[in-house]
Amino acid sequence: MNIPVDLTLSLVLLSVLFSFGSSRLPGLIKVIAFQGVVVSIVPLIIGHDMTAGGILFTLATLMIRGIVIPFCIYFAIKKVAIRREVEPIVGYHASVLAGLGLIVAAMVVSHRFNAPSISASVLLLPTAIALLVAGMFLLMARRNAIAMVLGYIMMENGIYLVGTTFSVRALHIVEFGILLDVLAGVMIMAVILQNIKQTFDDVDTALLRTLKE
Amino acid sequence: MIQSILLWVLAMLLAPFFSAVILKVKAFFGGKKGPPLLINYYTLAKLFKKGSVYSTSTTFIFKLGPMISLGAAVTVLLFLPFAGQPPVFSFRGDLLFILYLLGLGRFFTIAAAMDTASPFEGMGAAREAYFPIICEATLFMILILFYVLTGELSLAAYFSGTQPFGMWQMAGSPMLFVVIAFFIILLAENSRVPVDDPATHLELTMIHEVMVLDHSGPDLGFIELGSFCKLFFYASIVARLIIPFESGYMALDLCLFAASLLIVYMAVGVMESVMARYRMDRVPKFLLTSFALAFFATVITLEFLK
Amino acid sequence: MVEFVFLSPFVTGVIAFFIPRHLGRPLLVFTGALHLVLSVLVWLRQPEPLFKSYFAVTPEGMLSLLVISLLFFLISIYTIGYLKVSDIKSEHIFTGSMLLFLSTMTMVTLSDHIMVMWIAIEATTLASAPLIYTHRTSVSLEATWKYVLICSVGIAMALLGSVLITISMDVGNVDAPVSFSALTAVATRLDPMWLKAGFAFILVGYGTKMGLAPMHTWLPDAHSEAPSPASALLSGVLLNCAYLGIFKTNKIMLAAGLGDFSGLILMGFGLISILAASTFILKQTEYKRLLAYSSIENMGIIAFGTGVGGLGAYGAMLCLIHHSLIKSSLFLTSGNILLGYGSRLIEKTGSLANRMPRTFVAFFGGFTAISGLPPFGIFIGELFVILGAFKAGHYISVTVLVVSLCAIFAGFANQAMRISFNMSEVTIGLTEKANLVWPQYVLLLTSLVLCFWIPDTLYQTIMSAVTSVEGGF
Amino acid sequence: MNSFFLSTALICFGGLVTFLVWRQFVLMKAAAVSIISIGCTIGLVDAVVKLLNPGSYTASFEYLSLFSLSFQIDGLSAFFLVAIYAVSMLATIYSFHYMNNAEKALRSAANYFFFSLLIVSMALVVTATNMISFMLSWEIMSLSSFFLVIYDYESAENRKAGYLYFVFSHVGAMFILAAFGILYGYTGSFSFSSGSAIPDSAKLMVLILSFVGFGSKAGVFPFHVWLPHAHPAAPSHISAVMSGVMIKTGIYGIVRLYASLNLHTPLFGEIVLVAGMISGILGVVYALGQHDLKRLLAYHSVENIGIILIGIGLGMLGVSFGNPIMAVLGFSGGLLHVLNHSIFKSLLFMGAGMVIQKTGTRTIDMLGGLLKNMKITGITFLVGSLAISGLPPFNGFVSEFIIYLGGFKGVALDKTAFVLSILAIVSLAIIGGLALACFTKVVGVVFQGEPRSASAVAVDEKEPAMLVPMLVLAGICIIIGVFPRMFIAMSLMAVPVSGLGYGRIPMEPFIQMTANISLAATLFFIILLVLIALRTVLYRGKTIGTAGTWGCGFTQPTPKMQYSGTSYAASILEFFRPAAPLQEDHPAIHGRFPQKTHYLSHVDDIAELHMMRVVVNPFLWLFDRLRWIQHGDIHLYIGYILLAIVVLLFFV
Repeated sequence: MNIPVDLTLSLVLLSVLFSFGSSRLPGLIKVIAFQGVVVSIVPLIIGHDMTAGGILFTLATLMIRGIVIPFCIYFAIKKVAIRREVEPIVGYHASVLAGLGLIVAAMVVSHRFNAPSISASVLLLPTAIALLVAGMFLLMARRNAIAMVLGYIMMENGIYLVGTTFSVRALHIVEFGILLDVLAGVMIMAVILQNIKQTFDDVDTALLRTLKE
Repeated sequence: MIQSILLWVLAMLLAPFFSAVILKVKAFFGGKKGPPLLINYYTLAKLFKKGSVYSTSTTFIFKLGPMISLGAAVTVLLFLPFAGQPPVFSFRGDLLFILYLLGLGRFFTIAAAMDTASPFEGMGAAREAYFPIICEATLFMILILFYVLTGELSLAAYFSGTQPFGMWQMAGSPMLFVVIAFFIILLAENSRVPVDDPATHLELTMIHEVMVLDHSGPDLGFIELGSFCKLFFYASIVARLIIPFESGYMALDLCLFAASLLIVYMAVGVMESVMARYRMDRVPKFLLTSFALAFFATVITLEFLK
Repeated sequence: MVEFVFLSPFVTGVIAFFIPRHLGRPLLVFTGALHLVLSVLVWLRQPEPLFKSYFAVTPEGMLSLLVISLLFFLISIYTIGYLKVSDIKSEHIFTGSMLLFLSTMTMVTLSDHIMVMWIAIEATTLASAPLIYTHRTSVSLEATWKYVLICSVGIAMALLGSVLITISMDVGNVDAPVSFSALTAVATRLDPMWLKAGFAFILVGYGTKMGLAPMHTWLPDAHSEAPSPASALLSGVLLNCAYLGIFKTNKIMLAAGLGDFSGLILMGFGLISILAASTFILKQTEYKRLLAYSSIENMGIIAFGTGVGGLGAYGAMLCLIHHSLIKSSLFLTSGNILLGYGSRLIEKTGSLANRMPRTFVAFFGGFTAISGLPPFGIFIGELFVILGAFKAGHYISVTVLVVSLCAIFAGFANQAMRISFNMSEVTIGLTEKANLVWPQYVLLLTSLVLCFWIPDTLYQTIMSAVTSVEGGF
Repeated sequence: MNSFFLSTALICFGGLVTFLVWRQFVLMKAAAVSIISIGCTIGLVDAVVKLLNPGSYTASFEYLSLFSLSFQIDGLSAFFLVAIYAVSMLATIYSFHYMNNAEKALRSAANYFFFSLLIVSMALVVTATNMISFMLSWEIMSLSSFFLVIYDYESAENRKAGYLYFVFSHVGAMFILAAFGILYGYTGSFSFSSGSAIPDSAKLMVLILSFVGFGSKAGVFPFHVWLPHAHPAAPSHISAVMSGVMIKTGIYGIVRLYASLNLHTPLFGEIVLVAGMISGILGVVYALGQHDLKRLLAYHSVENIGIILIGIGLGMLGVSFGNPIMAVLGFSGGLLHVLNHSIFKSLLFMGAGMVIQKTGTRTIDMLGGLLKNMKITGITFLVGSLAISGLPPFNGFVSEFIIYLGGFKGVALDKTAFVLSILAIVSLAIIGGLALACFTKVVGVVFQGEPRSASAVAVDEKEPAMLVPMLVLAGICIIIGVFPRMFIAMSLMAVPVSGLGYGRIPMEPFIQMTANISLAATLFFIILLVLIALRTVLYRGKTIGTAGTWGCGFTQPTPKMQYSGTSYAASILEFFRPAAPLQEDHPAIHGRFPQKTHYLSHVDDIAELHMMRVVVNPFLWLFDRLRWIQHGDIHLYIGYILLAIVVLLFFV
């Protein structure tokens, strides 16, 4: 039992609920930024014996996740002045309820797996799963392209959590990989977003349904 | 052998005479005197004396037709045992050869008819091509029965010596069906009433006669002779079936055979006198009855034998 | 010095972004040639990689690498002619991304570390995204968006899967480098449940990239919108790279004795893909989408064969090689048709046979080849897959396979004959220059030759790759 | 084997060389024709030699350094090789004058290339002894013949024909492949020979699957749908080869697999027999209903395949009931009919090709009176018609005679077998009668009477390269019909390998039989000669007049008044209406001054009808519904991924 870890993880879970509830892009971005920061803290406090380089690396990750990416997205919005709604497919209350159910489900599911001995907290696996599925939920339930990108980031957070806390092997390369993924991925997506905005003068993905059988 | 050949020649010579019997019978029923019994010989002689007129539409097939139909009929007679005497030739499966040879004759009769570009002859040809199909099925049904009875596939095996009687003994009553079926085929194949009326004058209603409208002179003579021989062939088979007995003495057998032939021809004559010709679309049903009879006979007999 | 093989196109790619077009095109061909030479050298010499823990020379990787560099060389030749006649706004981006794409794919074939492999595959997505958006139309934008998002999500799954495999090491208390080769060696001691979970995630992740149904959804859009050389690369080699990831993971599974589990899943996804492809091919209206779905079908066959194992695995390997050759040639040909008729719709085309005879030969040859008719290689591959499936006794699944193959053939033949023979009065806007048809001919000929005669070294490589997944005759 | 491979190589070369010289049209034709026919001749001689001194000749090549492509020539293969090479050679010669469109030089070159490919692949199919080499040559055969079928792709119906054929042959190949798969699954070896060890149920499965596959190539009802479309589409020498020999490779496959599996349960024999009867009767019935000359001939291929299957089926019954004589009669009759049919059917197609080339129409009711200007074509066609109607003294009769004997042997067997034998005999009889009706129609309407349209008036025949093959084939028809001994011997050479399980067959009874047939035929000829002599005597010095046909009182006859082929067949079709639904379009005449009217009729092929309605359309409908999954909404696409994960995790 590890109080600080549980505390941070519950914060993460809370952020999930907030993200489901937030109807405005800026708010959503803030939530995701907060989530990124918190998630990046976890490896530091979970009590692996870490090298200085490791700590440095983790801090860098924290910077990027918590500050760089959210800000660049924020400015992307500012620049192209996108409407602020996340244009939900599933309504906010329903989403929040879904979030709650999702967390519970994650709890239940996580018991099926024999979590490895080194996992310091019982909340770790459920949180990871919750983040993963929540990210996918955002991807599926929000029409606004930026909201979808944010959902993608949330998903990556979940994976990051798993990758950095469960396994001591190949820690840095995992972090590096995820980092590159998020960075490059988000950059590319941002570029595409701008193009979408220019072409359709909106980022409502309902407009992107012409290619079909 | 010599004897068989002599019988063969005799058969060819006598075929026209027997056909005349039919005319006599019809005349009798009509209360007329009727033509002399040698009328067919006179006709043939007259035809052979004449020349011919050919349609401009015709080709060599038109001339070939009569010869092949006659040739087929004559060849067929080679395999037929008269009065229980062995035929000139016989081999295992000669019946198949005979049936298909008659088919060849039919092919050329039809071809010759189509050669004239006449709508009426085409009509007759279509009928000539249609009806015998069912007859063949019937014949093969009967053939199967005979094969089961005797285990042989040649006319000689069926109709020479005491064989026909043996078949009666083995099969019994079903043979009656066979006789009737065969008689029906005889009527159909030789274009007699009720399938066809050789004496009618309306081309639309003819089958065989309309096909030979354009033939004249010796060609027509060949055709006539051929049809006599064909009729003789079927008639003698039926004759052997209805009177299957034979005494050891050849002369006696010949008389018996002639008598039975007369009976058959008279039966044909009576048929023609008392019945009217069927409407064309009724004919297939008539022929199918013969097939049904033959099939019935075969099945029953096989049940006996099993 | 293995790394040089993917570093060199990386460098030239970066350069290509900043040089004018008249230099960019020769650079493309030059890099292709260089890459071909290098990879053949690597194949024959088998040199040691610099970072042994990250990279390795494996038979399956070598096969893919050879295919990649041969294809890229021919495609680059075609691209010269293609760029001359088609109007592409920012050509330097196109060329640059082509080269980066090449380098990332090469990296995939060489990587041995799980994470490196994953990074490389993710990199291919990012490098190829600009290619799809080359034409700058709204639909191409949509295609790109779908491609990037769906593939990223899928790849994220693969990442999770890789992480789970490392977890399985911890649970099993295995101490080994996190590389495929090392893991295969110690596979039996890995924790089976986490391993299975890892395989599941990796299959879905890389399967998304490979175009297995139901994760294939991005594929037809991307292939139909990308310019033909790019589609040829995507379909010809990118899918193979994704398959490589699955293949290597499957190796671990087999070594761990979980072959039945992985085989079952592979066969299942294979069948679903083939069925899905058949549904879409039967009434297809665009020929490039048709080809895309046919790729899905072939990926399905390959996955199926790998799952069957034995003779099936051998057939799958043959299918993999020949599909790359033939499908890329078909996509190049479709480029000619698009330039000639100016429309992606099948009913706008027609009478290819006498309007563009050389293209027709390439197109119809490719069609016969892709639908598994001799004398081209896929025939023998499919033959072995089906016979192998019978040998393994999967009667029902092989029935489904055969039925859907027939349906696919019926649909594809219908469209191909329409394009080739139906009368049409369209004026053709393209003169069939040599470099617009010869690459296709060379590809088809390669497949034809490989159907009857495989050089011994290549044969050894194939067999060692196949036997590593317990395949073979 | 060397001479065999030499001939194949030569033929391939002949096909390839056309691409070098296609700009000189005549030179190209001459080169191709000469080389290919030489190759065929070598192959023919080789095959005859191998057939007459039995023993098996094998050759095997390493393939992909792991497998082997092996070929073998035994009696059966040699017998089929004879047919293949003979017909192909004559067809090649025929094509020299038939392919006369110099504008399509390149296409003709391609045609020759694929033609040579077809010949070679057929030869390889009948010699292949393991699955890989068989499937390889089989698929190449289908592919090359497909390209030959769509030679005239300008017309939509030819494209449809090509498509149908393509799909059918591919599906058929898949069935064959499935059969092989089961075989391989049990034996684990690619060669056919090891098949006899597997359980009977598996054997039956293999045989039935392969029967569907091979049947779809051979044109067995109801898998014949492609055939009446493809044969009219192809150029006539191609139709001659396809109908003459290519579809026989299906028969070969059936016999070969049956032989190598030696299954002794009667069920398969019964299946084959029944299929034979159905295709025989329905084939000729549909043929009667056709207006297109080549379509008619195509349906006759269905009929003759039926006759062949009847023979083979009787043979199989004989094997499974341990009646060797019946088995030998059935198999040898069927195989001999394979040879005979390949001869007279190619002859008929060549004749049809000549007619079509001269008149430019395939519609029977537009023709007429061709015999006057096309003597040789007409006479050879007549010979072919007599032969295909199975009339003595022509070759068709001989094989049917043997099959009949086999059938009569079967009558002595027990329950099911004897019923089937009786049915076989009767249906053979019916088929014979119908065939006669059909060909009297063809000969009578096409070659006799008066021209029914302008296109049939000014015709001639001057091309020796087209006439000579027809004469040769007609000659062979008569030779086999009168002196069948050698040819029956050939078919007997082919029989022993077909798994009858006992050694040499006593030749004596067969020699006796052939002697009888020859005797009877000669008798008939002698009598005919006598009659001809008699006729000439009777006509000596008589006046021979000519006049118009007597119109039975009608004085202004026109060619339009002739009996048309349609009306000729109408009454027979009426008899078979349920099996061959007749579609008619004939607005009734009314009013005192009736308007111009017309009459259209065509016979539906129930197999085609139901294949569309029962199989294809539901399939298409279902797949159309499934297309929804590609709806373009990215959110659900991501949902698919999640779904896949969740489902998979249940398996973990």
